Amino acid sequence: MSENEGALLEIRGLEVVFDGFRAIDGVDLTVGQGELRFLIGPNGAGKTTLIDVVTGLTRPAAGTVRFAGTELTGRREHRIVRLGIGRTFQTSVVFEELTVVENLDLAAGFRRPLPALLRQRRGVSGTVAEALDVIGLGDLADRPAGVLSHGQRQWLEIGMLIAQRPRLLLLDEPVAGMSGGERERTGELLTRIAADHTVVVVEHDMEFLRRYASQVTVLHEGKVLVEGDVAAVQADPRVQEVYLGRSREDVR
Amino acid sequence: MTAPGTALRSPALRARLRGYALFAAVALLLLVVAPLALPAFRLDELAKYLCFAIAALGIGLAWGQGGMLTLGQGVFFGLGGYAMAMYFKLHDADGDLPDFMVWSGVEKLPALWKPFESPVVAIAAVVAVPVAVAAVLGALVFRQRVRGAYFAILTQALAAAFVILLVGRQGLTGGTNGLTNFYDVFGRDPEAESTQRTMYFVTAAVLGVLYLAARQLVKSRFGRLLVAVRDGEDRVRFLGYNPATVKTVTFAISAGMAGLAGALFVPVVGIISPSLLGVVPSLELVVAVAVGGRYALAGAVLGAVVMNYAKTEFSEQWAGGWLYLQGALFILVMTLAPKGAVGLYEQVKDAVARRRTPERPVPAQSVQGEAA
Amino acid sequence: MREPFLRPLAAAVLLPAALLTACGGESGDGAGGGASGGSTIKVGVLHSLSGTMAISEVTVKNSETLAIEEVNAAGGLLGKKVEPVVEDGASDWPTFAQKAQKLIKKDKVATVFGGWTSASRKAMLPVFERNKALLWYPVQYEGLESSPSIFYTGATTNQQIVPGLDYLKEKGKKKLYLVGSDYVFPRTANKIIKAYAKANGMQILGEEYTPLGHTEYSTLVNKIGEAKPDAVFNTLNGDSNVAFFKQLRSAGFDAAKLPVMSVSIAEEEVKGIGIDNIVGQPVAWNYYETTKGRANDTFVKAFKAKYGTGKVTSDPMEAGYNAVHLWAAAVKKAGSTDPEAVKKAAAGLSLDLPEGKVTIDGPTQHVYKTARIGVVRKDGLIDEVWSSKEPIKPDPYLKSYPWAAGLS
Amino acid sequence: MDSLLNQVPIGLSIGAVLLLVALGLTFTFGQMGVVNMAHGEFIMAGGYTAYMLQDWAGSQAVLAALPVAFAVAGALGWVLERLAIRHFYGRPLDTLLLTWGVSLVLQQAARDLFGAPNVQVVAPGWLTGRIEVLGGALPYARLFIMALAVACVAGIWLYLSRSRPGRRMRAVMQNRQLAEVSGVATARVDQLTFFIGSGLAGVAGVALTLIGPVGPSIGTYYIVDAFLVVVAGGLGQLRGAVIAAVALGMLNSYAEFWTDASLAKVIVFAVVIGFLQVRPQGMFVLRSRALT
Repeated sequence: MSENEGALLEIRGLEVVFDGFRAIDGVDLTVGQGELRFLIGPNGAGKTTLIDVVTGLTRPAAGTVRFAGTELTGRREHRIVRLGIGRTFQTSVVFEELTVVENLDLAAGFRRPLPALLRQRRGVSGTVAEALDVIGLGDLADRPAGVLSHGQRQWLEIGMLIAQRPRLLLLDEPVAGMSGGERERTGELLTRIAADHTVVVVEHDMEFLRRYASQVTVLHEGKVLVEGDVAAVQADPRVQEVYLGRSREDVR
Repeated sequence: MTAPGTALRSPALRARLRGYALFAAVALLLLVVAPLALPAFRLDELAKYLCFAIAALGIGLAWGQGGMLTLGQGVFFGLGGYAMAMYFKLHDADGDLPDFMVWSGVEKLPALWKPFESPVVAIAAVVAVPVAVAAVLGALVFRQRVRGAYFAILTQALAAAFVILLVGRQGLTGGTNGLTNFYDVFGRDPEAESTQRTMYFVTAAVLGVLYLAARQLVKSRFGRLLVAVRDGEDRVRFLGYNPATVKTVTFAISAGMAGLAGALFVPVVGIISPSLLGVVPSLELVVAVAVGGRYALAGAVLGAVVMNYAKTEFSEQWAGGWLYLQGALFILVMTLAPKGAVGLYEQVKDAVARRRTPERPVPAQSVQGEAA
Repeated sequence: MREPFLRPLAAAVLLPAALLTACGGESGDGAGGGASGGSTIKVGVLHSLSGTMAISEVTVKNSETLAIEEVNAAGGLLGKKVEPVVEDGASDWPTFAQKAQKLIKKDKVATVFGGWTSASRKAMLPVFERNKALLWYPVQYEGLESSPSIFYTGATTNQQIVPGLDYLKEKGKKKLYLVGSDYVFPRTANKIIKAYAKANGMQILGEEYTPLGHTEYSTLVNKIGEAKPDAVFNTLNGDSNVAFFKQLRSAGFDAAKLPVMSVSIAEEEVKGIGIDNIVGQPVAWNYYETTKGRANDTFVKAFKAKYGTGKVTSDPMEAGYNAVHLWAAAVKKAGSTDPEAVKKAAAGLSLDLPEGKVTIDGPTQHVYKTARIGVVRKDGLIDEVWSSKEPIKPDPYLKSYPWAAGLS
Repeated sequence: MDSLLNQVPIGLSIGAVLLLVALGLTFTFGQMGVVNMAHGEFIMAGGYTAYMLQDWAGSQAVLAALPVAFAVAGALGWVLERLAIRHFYGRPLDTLLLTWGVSLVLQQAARDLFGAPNVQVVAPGWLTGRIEVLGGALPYARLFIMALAVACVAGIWLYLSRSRPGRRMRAVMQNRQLAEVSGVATARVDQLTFFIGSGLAGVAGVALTLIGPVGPSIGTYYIVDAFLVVVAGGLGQLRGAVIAAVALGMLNSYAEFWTDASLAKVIVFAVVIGFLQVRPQGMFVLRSRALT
């Protein structure tokens, strides 16, 4: 299977090309079972693209992506989800017409056979109740998701992810656009989830990173720049250069 | 907090009871009052509108709930209608060739017609053929993520092509004339008043049953999933569902409804012809659904009945005016009340409710949640 | 979107039901005139006033209304005025069937004048037959029909298509190309033409159908150019004629080079096609605005006085006008509007009408008609260039033509 | 065998007609996501413009009508955009139904204004001839339409690539939000796009007077085909539209040659469905990373 025994996700030699532009250029990445991994890097480093490849949204030009020994490339999105990978999006997408509970119930239900779907939902299943509890939206359970605030939507999305009961969670910038208090709560949520899940978090926010990350991978221009624990990565001069250099460009 | 909604039962229960009462009232009206009050040929007209309402119900499912704007529903209506009419024609011909084949120069019964000698096959085909066609088409296009306007245009082209095919194969289909002049509808004379009354009851009953079934579907988990697919197909994929399957199933159900509507239409009106199935009739049905209110199944039914009734009445008074009226009504509805008559009704109701209880600016749906 | 399902549903059904009840009530009791009582005799006029067929059918409705006015001006029928009940078939065949039913059952009309397309007639036929009512159908058609409930005042095939072929044969046109819209009339007509050609040593070089409303004829023109026929027999319908003649002419085929015999183009249609594109081309009908005779002068004058001098009269309009007068004469003769009595009185009935002397053939309920070949003039009217010596006996099943054996 | 080659210019000329009727749609549909069912009625407006101009320009009406029809149909489109469509951006399905309502009203208006029967536009004398190509006759009228189609495509291409408003239009087409934040007044661009897209329909309408009827229902004959071209070509793609139109024109001409006109239409439809199986977004597609 692989040289790394505890690995849940193994990416080898990954390349993604958009109209001649190499968004990902030979990335190797291994995420072990139970790990909480942060993926950082300046804009355009290929972080989101990496997640897109893992979840089937983008087809790679070369390379392999293995999840618990199963090759993911070429599989369609919902198949990958069924293998046990869940993700969130930078801009949260929840179903505004459905209530919070219905959103969660939907997420929890993909293993149900079609005939079972034809029945009406009665009450709230254990999985949904648990997810509702974790994200703390119990008071809003029967409100349509459309009335939620930005932060609440992000939590609902995370809740939907939990309700899916995946083996690997991929969070794409979960705290982007959040207020300080919301960040705090999201961080706690993350810690709680990470306790019994394998999680990969794409994040921009260095403060958030410092507080909650342990293992960090830095991407730059489609390549892995550095990998290691937070302190080591932060101390790495290449990382500092990339971030400082890039931030100047960002202003342009 | 484990079971929201169960804590305070009575408002939900009351709402449900009110719903049942209304349904019963409508059923009473349709099944008792209308047949007593209306002469047979008026009842027959009403039956025709109810046929369209059945097809509209399917559009309400596919478009209102599932976001698939199908402009080719006439195709499925036609498949159902022709399947039924083929049986009647063969039954009338009684071993000979149907009349139109004789004057089209067909000498031997085409193989396609053979199975329709059996009423069982014909009735099964009424639903099965449209469902199968929709399933195949849906599987092909939804898998490739053809959707939105693309899907609408494709289904419209399908309707156009279907009509051309029907018209072009005169020996097989009766051409532009369609199939008409049935003498025997399950042992009865289709023009007799008693038959017309019976057909009316059958149509109304089918509409009622399908309405309840569709409503059940909408309220089920599948219905919630369908709404989710409508509002965020790509997101649904990341919840582990295949939206193509959900859409294909729904599209097939709506096609089956259209097929059934077409089959009922044949004995009710006594004819099925390509002019009923093309681009314009298909669009008109969608228009009716939009005017009634696409997001509510009852809106679809309401729209189909009222619009078809208005069309009949209006074109008698001022033929050209109907097009102006239909067009203008449509522009107004789309701009001012995209949720149709039902949506308008809701807005008014909400406004009234808000006025009455200004301290609670919450839509009615959330009452349960608040209580819990 | 969860709760509000049912209330609108109630409205959906209540509203029209209430309206229908109101409508039903107004006529539910006393038969409101009709055949037996009242001070007027109601007749139905059922044509497409909206939709694609409205262009053609409105003109027939106009001539029928004119004829009804003439009947009333001449003192009415059986001491009563004739009152037209005009309905819109909306170019939709099921609507024709339902409106026919409404006219018969609700309005209790004495008879109905209506229909244009074969499809609309076929849709109405069962309604009239089952209700023992009477329909007057005023347009040339494909024959092979003789319903006891219908009088056909337009030409059947042996009064239009066969004479058209006789004319072409007389002119030495031996190689024909058949072009038609894809529906019943052209297909049946072409079947007859092929049988005729076989018996008369003519050759059919091609037979093509295009969908109704088709406007792209370059490939077809190319095929015709390739086949090099002596003449084309054209059964295209409506807008397709415009495109066909334009494209034919711009490919260099005019009347001199390639005659196109048309059976669906009358005075009304010529202007839209463009006189340049069709001038000199032959058409086959039984009546033209230019047809000589006092009855026609009266008709044309009255028509223009009522509908404007810019309007033209045409064969189907005249046939509709005839239908009303023939029915009125039969009613007078029978002394009743009862369909059976009218049918009996109509057999053998003869009147001087715009196209000349018209006699009803009792057994087929068609009429004797003079066949006329015309040529389109520079001003858009049509000049008669050939006619049958006398009115031709209608033969919807072509029984008297040996070559047509096995067609029906 | 001659006739087989003969079908090549015929296919091209059918393609030219398809291209003209579809060209405007690639912009209104492509840039703005508006499924304009009234496009056919803008074509009709172009045809009637030529008819009206006959009183003034006589047999040269067709030439005179080209710019006038562009303006008339463009103005109609602009009014439609201002009054209704601008409230509908991002709801393509609703625009489809809305514009269908508009198309009904316009058709009936034409019936009331010009009468239900077709009217005749006389082609100028210099368009009545024909040349012999590959053993068959190619009417000047067809050549004119082909030239017009080429001119329209070239004009649009120049406009899009060389002029400032054209470049803005492309910017909006590729990324509306980005264009907006970079200071492009997208609302103005939308108006202009709709004006041009509708105007092109007017030009097509004038061209169609050379080969077919001018009547209230002319638009309905072309609208489905026009949409098929846009769908097959890919949204907002000039080259896609050109290739799709020519391909469908060729396909149509050969399918009709070997079978008949009815079957040819069905075949074209089947091929487009099949094609969308391979390229669901049409021939050319603008890549985007957004999760729509």
